[in-house]
Amino acid sequence: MYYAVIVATLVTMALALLRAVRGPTVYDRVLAVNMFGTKTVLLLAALAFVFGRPDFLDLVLVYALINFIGVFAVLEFFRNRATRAGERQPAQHE
Amino acid sequence: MSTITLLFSIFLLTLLMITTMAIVRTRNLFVAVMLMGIASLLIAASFFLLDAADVALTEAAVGAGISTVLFLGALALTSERERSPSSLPLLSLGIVAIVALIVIYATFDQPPLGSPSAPVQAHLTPWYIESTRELIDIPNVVTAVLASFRGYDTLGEVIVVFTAGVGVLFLLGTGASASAAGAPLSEDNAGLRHYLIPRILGRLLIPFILLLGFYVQFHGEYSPGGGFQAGAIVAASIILYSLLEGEQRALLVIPQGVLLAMMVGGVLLYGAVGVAGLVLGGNFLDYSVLDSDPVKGQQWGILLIEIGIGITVAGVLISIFHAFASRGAA
Amino acid sequence: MDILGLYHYWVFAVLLMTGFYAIVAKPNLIKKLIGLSLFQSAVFLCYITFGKLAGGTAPIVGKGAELFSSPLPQVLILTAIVVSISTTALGLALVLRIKEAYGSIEEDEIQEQDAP
Amino acid sequence: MNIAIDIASWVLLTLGGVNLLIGGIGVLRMPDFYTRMHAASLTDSMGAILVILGIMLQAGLSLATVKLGAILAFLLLTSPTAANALAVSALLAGMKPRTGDAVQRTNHEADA
Repeated sequence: MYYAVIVATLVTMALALLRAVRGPTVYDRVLAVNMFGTKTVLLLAALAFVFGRPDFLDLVLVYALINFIGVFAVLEFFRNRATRAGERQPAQHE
Repeated sequence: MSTITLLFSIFLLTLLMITTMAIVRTRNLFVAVMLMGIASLLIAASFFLLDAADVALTEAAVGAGISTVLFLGALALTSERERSPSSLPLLSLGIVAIVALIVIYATFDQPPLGSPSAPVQAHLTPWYIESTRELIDIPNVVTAVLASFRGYDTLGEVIVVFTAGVGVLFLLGTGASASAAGAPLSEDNAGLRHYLIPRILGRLLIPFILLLGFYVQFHGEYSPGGGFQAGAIVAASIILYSLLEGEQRALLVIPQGVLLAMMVGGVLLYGAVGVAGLVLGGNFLDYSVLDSDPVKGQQWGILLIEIGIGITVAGVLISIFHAFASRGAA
Repeated sequence: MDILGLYHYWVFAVLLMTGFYAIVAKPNLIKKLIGLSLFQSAVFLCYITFGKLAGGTAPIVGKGAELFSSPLPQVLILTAIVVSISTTALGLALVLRIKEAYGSIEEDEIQEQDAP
Repeated sequence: MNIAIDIASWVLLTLGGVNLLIGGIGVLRMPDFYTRMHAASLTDSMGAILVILGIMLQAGLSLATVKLGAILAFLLLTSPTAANALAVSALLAGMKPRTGDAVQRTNHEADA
């Protein structure tokens, strides 16, 4: 019963990976990573039940809770760059 | 492993192969770091399929929370693009291809995947599983081997982590030097303060991440988990806090002095448990003498050294993050 | 069946060598570190695959499980992952200092500056 | 009773899988970044709800169900937040959403 979901997740992962490799902008790649994270959560949750070891859901909890930190780091990265560019040439910012 | 899970595993590994080739091909380092995030997720899923739940948990905690943040911190201080093209690409490709073919040729002598007659399965594995049941009596054999049977080895690994942390601090300076004592908090340009949605949601989730870290730490004898994973998860929550509220506030919550004390204290706690074994008449890192009941003593020893590992790993990872972030601010 | 199992090792060989290519051929120091961590990941996966036992499950003794994969490679790799992130951070710190001293993270440009 | 639960979770899991696939195709086929993000984040949430509810039905009343509930709650909190943070950072770097007449306008500019 879980196999349908697992196969769907794997195919979606492949599609997201294609988007990550093709780009074209860096944001598309961040988006693909983020999507990949959610897919991994669902894949591992289903696999834990396929293996009959539901106590392994701890791993899935870790991903569900901390996978978004990377995206925040990306936001901070671009904010930092925008502030620096603004300091260098403030006229352009307006 | 049934055929169908084998097929899943092969599919994931193929995706992983494509990802790594894309990582090496791209000249944009930011893209390479993002693809590393995907590779980490694929690796964790593969670990899970290969029955290594503990290892998958470690890869999840390190790969999702910390590795991306560190690489982005380094990219912010250097540059995003590779300037020079590959040197001697054809020669390198040729050498690499030849070595790959030799390695592939060597795999034909491997016992088939999952074969019970493989050397690793023949003697050690049954012994570890039996002795864990008999001598230590905790469900998670990985934790038992990590903390008790191979306690020396793990002590060495913790010291390597500690040394790497000290090395980073020597190279980059501690975060404390950038925000000298008494300096006013710069409120306007700190972290993601002005982004309301990330800030509120992030602050809401930090307690849960910390709670999960403690759960992984203290439940590590019964389910996947332990000091290494817990340290990484706790470090991830503090990193999230300093992304949201800015470097200086995070250093107010856990000052650099406390972080240094954590780095040293964890290693010392580990060593002290070992010495306590000596004092009580056993061998170094022999926990059986810690309690009148040897099995209880083993459990106490494992609990204590896992706490030591967790404290050191959390201290080292947070210090490394602060060292990188304060370079960026200065 | 055997070929399907061996495919795992082939993928690891390719991963190993992709990482190695980044280390030898790319002049950018951060790219070299990325290659290094890919190389490490290939070794980690290879070790874990050695420990896999057909029909086994993760070595956490619980109800209904009798066969277990080997815990030993898992212990080695578990610690190695945390060590690997710490050493990668050390490498990145070195790269930052090189950038401050030479103003570049490209190997060829750095060597040009060092040439007398 | 058991069969009813099985059928219900079959339906939920299949719908969830279809949702995920639609999201994947959307991410691949949509024309610009913001529409791609729309496809990804909406189907992510819906797919997660359906799949995890389906698994919960199978798990019954146990600790696993509680953990699954927590996973679902955290996913529903973090995934849209991450999408928001990503959109903000794209806007910050000066990326404009493509609007209806964008194609025409670029054609004009090319002519001029």
